[in-house]
Amino acid sequence: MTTTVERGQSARPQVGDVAFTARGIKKHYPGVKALDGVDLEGYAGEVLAVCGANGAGKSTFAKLLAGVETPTDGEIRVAGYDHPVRNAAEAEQAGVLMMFQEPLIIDDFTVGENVWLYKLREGRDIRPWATKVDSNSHQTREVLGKVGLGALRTNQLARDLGPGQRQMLSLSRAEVTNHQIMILDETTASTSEEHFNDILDLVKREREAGTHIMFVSHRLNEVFAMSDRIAVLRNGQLVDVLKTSETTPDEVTTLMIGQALRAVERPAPVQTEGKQPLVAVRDLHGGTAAGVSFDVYPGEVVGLYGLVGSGRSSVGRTVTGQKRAASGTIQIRGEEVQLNSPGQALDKSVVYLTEDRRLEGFVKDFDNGENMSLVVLPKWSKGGVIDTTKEKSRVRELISEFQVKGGPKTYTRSLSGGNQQKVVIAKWLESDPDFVVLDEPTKGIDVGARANIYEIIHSVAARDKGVLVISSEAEELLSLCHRILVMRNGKVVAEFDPSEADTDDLIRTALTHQD
Amino acid sequence: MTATATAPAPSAQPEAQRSSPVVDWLKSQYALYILVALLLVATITRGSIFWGGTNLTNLLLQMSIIGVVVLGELIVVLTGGIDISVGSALGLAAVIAAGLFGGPSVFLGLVVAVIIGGIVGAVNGWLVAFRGLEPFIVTLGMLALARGLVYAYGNGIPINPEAAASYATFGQTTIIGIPVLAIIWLVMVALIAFLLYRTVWGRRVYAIGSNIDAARSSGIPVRTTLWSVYILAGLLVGLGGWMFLGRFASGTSTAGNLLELEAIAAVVIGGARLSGGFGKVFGAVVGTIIFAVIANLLSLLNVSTFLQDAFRGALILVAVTLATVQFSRKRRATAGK
Amino acid sequence: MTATATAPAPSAQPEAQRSSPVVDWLKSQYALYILVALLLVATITRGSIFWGGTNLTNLLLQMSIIGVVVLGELIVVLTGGIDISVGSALGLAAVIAAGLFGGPSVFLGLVVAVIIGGIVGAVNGWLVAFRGLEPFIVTLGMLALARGLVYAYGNGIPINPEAAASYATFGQTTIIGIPVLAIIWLVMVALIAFLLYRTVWGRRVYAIGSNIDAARSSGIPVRTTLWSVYILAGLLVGLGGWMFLGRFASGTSTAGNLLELEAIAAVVIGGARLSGGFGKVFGAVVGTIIFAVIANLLSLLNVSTFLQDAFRGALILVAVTLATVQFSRKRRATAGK
Amino acid sequence: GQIYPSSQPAQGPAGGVEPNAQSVTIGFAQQQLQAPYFAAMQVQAEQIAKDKGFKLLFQSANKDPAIQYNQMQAMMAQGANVMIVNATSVKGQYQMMTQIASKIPVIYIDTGVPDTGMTSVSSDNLTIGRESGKITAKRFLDAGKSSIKMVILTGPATDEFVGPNRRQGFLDGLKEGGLQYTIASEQSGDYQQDKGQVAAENMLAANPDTDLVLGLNDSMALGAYNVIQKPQYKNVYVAASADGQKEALALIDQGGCDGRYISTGLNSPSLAAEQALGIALDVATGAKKPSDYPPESFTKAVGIGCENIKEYYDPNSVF
Ligand SMILES: Nc1ncnc2c1ncn2[C@@H]1O[C@H](COP(=O)(O)OP(=O)(O)OP(=O)(O)O)[C@@H](O)[C@H]1O
Ligand SMILES: Nc1ncnc2c1ncn2[C@@H]1O[C@H](COP(=O)(O)OP(=O)(O)OP(=O)(O)O)[C@@H](O)[C@H]1O
Ligand SMILES: [Mg+2]
Ligand SMILES: [Mg+2]
Repeated sequence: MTTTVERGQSARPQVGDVAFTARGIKKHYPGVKALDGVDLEGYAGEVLAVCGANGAGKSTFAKLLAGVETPTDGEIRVAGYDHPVRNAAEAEQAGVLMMFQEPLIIDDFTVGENVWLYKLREGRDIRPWATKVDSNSHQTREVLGKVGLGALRTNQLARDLGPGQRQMLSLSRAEVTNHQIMILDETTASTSEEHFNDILDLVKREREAGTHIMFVSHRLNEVFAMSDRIAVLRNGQLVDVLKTSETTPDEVTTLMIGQALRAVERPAPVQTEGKQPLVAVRDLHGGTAAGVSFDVYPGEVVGLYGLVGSGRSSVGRTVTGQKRAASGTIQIRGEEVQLNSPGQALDKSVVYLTEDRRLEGFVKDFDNGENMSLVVLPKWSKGGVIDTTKEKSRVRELISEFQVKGGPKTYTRSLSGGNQQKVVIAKWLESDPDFVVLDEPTKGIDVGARANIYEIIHSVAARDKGVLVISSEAEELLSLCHRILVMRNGKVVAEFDPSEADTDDLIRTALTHQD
Repeated sequence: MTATATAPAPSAQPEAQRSSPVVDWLKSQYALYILVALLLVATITRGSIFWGGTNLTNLLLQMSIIGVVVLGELIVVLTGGIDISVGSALGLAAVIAAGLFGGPSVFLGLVVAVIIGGIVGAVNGWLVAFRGLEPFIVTLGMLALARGLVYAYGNGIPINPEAAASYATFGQTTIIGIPVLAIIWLVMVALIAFLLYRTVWGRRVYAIGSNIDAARSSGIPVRTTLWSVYILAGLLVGLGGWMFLGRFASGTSTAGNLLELEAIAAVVIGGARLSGGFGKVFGAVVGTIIFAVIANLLSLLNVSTFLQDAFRGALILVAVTLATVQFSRKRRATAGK
Repeated sequence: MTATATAPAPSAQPEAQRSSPVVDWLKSQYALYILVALLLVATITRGSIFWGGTNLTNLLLQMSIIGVVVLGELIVVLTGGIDISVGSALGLAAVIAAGLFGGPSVFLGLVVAVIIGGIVGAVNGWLVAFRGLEPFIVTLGMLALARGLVYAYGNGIPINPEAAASYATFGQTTIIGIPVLAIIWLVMVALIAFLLYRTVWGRRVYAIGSNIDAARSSGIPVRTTLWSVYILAGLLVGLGGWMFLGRFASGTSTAGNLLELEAIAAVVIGGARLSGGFGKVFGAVVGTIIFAVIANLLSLLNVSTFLQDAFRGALILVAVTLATVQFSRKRRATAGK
Repeated sequence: GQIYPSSQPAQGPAGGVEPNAQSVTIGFAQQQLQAPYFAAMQVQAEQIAKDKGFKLLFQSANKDPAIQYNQMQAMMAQGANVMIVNATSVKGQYQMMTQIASKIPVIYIDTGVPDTGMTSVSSDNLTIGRESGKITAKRFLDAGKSSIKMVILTGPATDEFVGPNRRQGFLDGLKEGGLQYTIASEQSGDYQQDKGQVAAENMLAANPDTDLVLGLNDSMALGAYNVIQKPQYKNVYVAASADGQKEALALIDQGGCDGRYISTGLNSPSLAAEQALGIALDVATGAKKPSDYPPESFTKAVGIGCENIKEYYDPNSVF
């Protein structure tokens, strides 16, 4: 750890000591039992993975441990701290650091200031001249470098960061604060392999220093790469706690969702020879995309792989009218189009599923029904008047089709992260687009539902539509796509046939620093 | 498509809804409690007069003009905007409707007033939606501009339309005991409720107010929708200006003065959020009634002019504080924030 | 590393995201352009009078009281709140400072005024921070309550302190040609800038305004900080009340009337965001000067009273529109929103 | 240093005596424009300025002494020789006006600040009210009523001087005329027609047996007149204690001696403006010295009722 140990040298727990004890934890929201009697211990110097389907209660448990929410019943004790943790301030004193699924970043602060946010905590007196100095220091850059944000300027506004960068930025606080428990709630959901290595390093350092790390993720390979034990939640109850070395991904999956996962079949190849491409992009510039050309044929699922910042989202946004292209042409079925706004793109049946759920994904004051119907509403109305019966019945169907844990009247913002993502996917696919760009579509979605989403994507393509999937998971693209493009520095640098490539090929191509 | 049985059965899920609708609704209706409390006070102190036919008619008349303006303010606030020019715009609509061509007919006045209101709204809306300016500063400019035009139009002297007598007659006409002006208000309430709750446009207004980025990236025509909101608000204000003529039969230069504060207050006390995306027509109506009843009651109680403002202020503070006591206590208990 | 042909190297990317700090700063200073344009107009039309010593002194005096209030408004707006009670609170502070114990001394008046302002701010802040009420409605209640107390305290009749003559002398004292009142304002500007930019408290204020959830979960004491903001704003307003006495030597019942609109307008035109988290002291000062210059200029140009409001409004609209033309054009080109 | 070193009133026009009317600049600081009375004064003043050829700087203060102070300073910066001020606050502007008057001769119109300035041309609100009150008393007595119940529409809470005088004058007039009265309620109508109408509605609802609604100006009384058109108020009458606004005079004229708008008092904006501007011009051109004037002079005070309405009603006047 780099810094400033503030809370004295109070005896750090030894590896193997109990770090926290949760007894009979219940958390009930109106109409939902998010947690229903969980007993769990964590030990110092271990990585405890928490697995479970979407809405199983993982984030809820993490929030209770971090003191952000108060349990309906039961008690959490943190070692070295006398009282049960009751609120965020107490948890902070007890040394609990939480990384939220939706990272809490102050948009109007610079990157550097966000690193040192903890210095604004309660109890610290008003020290003149104390605030500005740190945020641009050598130390700040070092800290940022450790979480893979070395290329950022410290005085850049946090507002301009992408979701992946936001996650890593909030993670940088782990480097500057002193804590006994660190909670990573899907911190890896929108990060690429590159950042995962930074996280691995961080976790390793923390663990050696005796920190208890709680790791929540839907990526089982990461869980197995990192954890010592795996706690499995299902419907708010603790199903089992397993030693990682003594179990297999299949067993965990079975515990999580009640049955084993079927392997996802790679899609049958589509015939593209001699056909007219559905979408033809030529020399596209915009955002970080710098001269991108590619075709998508009807019936095709094309993957777009690359590191964070390689320009994938810029491509996705620009070809769907979310952002205006600086230059380049886009043809749809051979006809050149100008997509200057999402509305225009929608008129041409071209849509973009955002990777930034927090900002652009759903309307926070809308319930699931309203969010799902937002795009297609004009189709469900006559003369501008909404056909409510149609809306209601179709929303119900969508909810079951996409396995959303929540009803039509539930506020989308109160859903678990994965379920929010399902609502957003449903919203877009319901508009029956000809060409759809899915940016990190399975972000935060559990393995069970993931298979379901894959099938939905395939069924879209099967109707002679085009799909472009942007993902940071090489494995996902390999099993999902007909073709994979790899981007680097704003350009497409390679194309792979999934049946002839493996994860390493993709990662290597994405990382290589020369052509 | 055939769901692939790996996940828990979806049919069990709708239970996970927000809490019972009735409780939820009651919780959010603290404006209603304030109103009930006020009516209780009115009944106890001046019951017979307050509930008398004359006073009820007066009350209805007193709230119908501001009521229409409040509706306009509501839709603007729903988008996350604010319109502080409503009072001046109402004055402008009233004065020009009274003075243009000499104000020969009530119907022509309606057309003129609504057009003037619509123009003011269109300018506000264009600057906000297409130029991306802060609504507060735009409508502040309009507040001064419109009021200035009112003064300039009549050199500060009231403008009496030729049809003053017809306006006066019209303004006090009742239909089955209910003043027409109040009926116009109620029709507008129904219209706005319909637009907001039952049309695509209404849904878009809420979406824009709640999360403008999500709205934009979902393909909603944000700018034109925003513009239409300000225009509609302007039309309502223009209508209010015409109703002003119906009620007072004269386009005074102070028409609508300081109305903006009361309109915003009614919207906010009715539960709408100033940052947008949340608020109900019902709440705005209750808010309108609250402020009308407060003013009426202070008059009926013959509270000294010197004390009226103090009473009004204290009443507002006590009411909003009391109304939230129980909820915030509950909130703290569960959330411990 | 060997960068590849056309694409910018990754290390160069962050540059592409935000332009140079100077350009950035200039871009955000459209208030400054408005001011420069106004000064140009003033110079062309009434140069000799406008830049005359008398008028500059008048101008400084005219903006110093509202200037202090604007600072209070600014910190409240930075938290995402709004305070529309500043005008009434200023009036209350002035009237009570003038009347309590007969207003025997200027210094006692300062203490009383500041305490009154602080109390008003503390009540507002408590309701906002600890009761979670909407700042608009709270300060609306306070607006009416404080103004009502002003009326009630003197039955609407101005209160002349015993030390009226000393107040008058004090108010027109100058130090090296600069009125003391203006010096007090400038000292407050420096103080608030220091607090906002150089202390933990200031950072907390910005953090809360920008993202209250993030602030809370980072362990920032949200409630007490919010409370302190409203109290500080109240103290500034109280100081403004005392300065009012220094300038007018009488606690009139209209003291501070409608000041809130101008204060908010100055803050907003100075570039602060009403939803909080963004805004600069420099901008607020420029905003203050803009409105003072507009009022002064309209007087100097002897624009007909009937047209003054219209001119002021049109000026505001034209200014903010023009100032953003280039930026919004640029923004649209790159962002395509 | 001090901006206003002296507290003695100026003894001659600011910037020295001007040779003729064409080179004179007169500042006119009006207190507000919200009531037609004040607006009419401006129209009149501008007319006179045009006729006589002097330069008129006219500003209106929205009832706020602070704004008025700024405006007066701006007028002085522009080289006004003499200042005509309709003060916003009788008591509250003492120090302010002492400062201003130390640099420029100040003539008050309508509302003055005692012990400051050189002279004041005002309507005698007490007398005007009394004259109107006497006419109203006579009407009720003629109709066989010797005692009435009345409600009053007052100005805003900030109305320290004019309103209370008009009110007192009117009540004195009723008493002098031999009419007993009880006041059932008093509410502010802000001197505005629409606010006056609403306040009258409320007071009449609470006191349906009222005989008379008194407005302290015609605007408010006109609002009340709208209310008493309702059938349930057919025995309610309206009177104003001052102004003589055209619309009110028209009603008195129309109704004759059975009309329900009984009386008002003459408070002529044009008379006052004429007189004040005359003094200002004389002082500025050196024809007279500030010390030649008495501290106070009054414009003509009469009550207007159905009997003398023909003398005062001019359908073509501005006010
Ligand atoms: N503030 C809230 N109000 C109402 N219900 C809530 C709230 N927060 C969470 N829930 C509900 O609690 C349940 C558990 O949510 P939680 O976020 O803990 O799930 P999770 O296991 O983290 O899922 P995911 O993998 O999708 O992130 C969900 O059904 C969710 O809808
Ligand atoms: N056409 C465009 N014009 C302007 N800005 C754009 C355009 N397209 C994208 N952007 C913005 O440029 C920024 C690029 O950010 P970043 O480099 O993090 O993403 P990326 O490289 O495109 O995506 P990824 O990390 O998914 O590969 C984003 O904030 C995006 O909103
Ligand atoms: Mg979660
Ligand atoms: Mg991306």
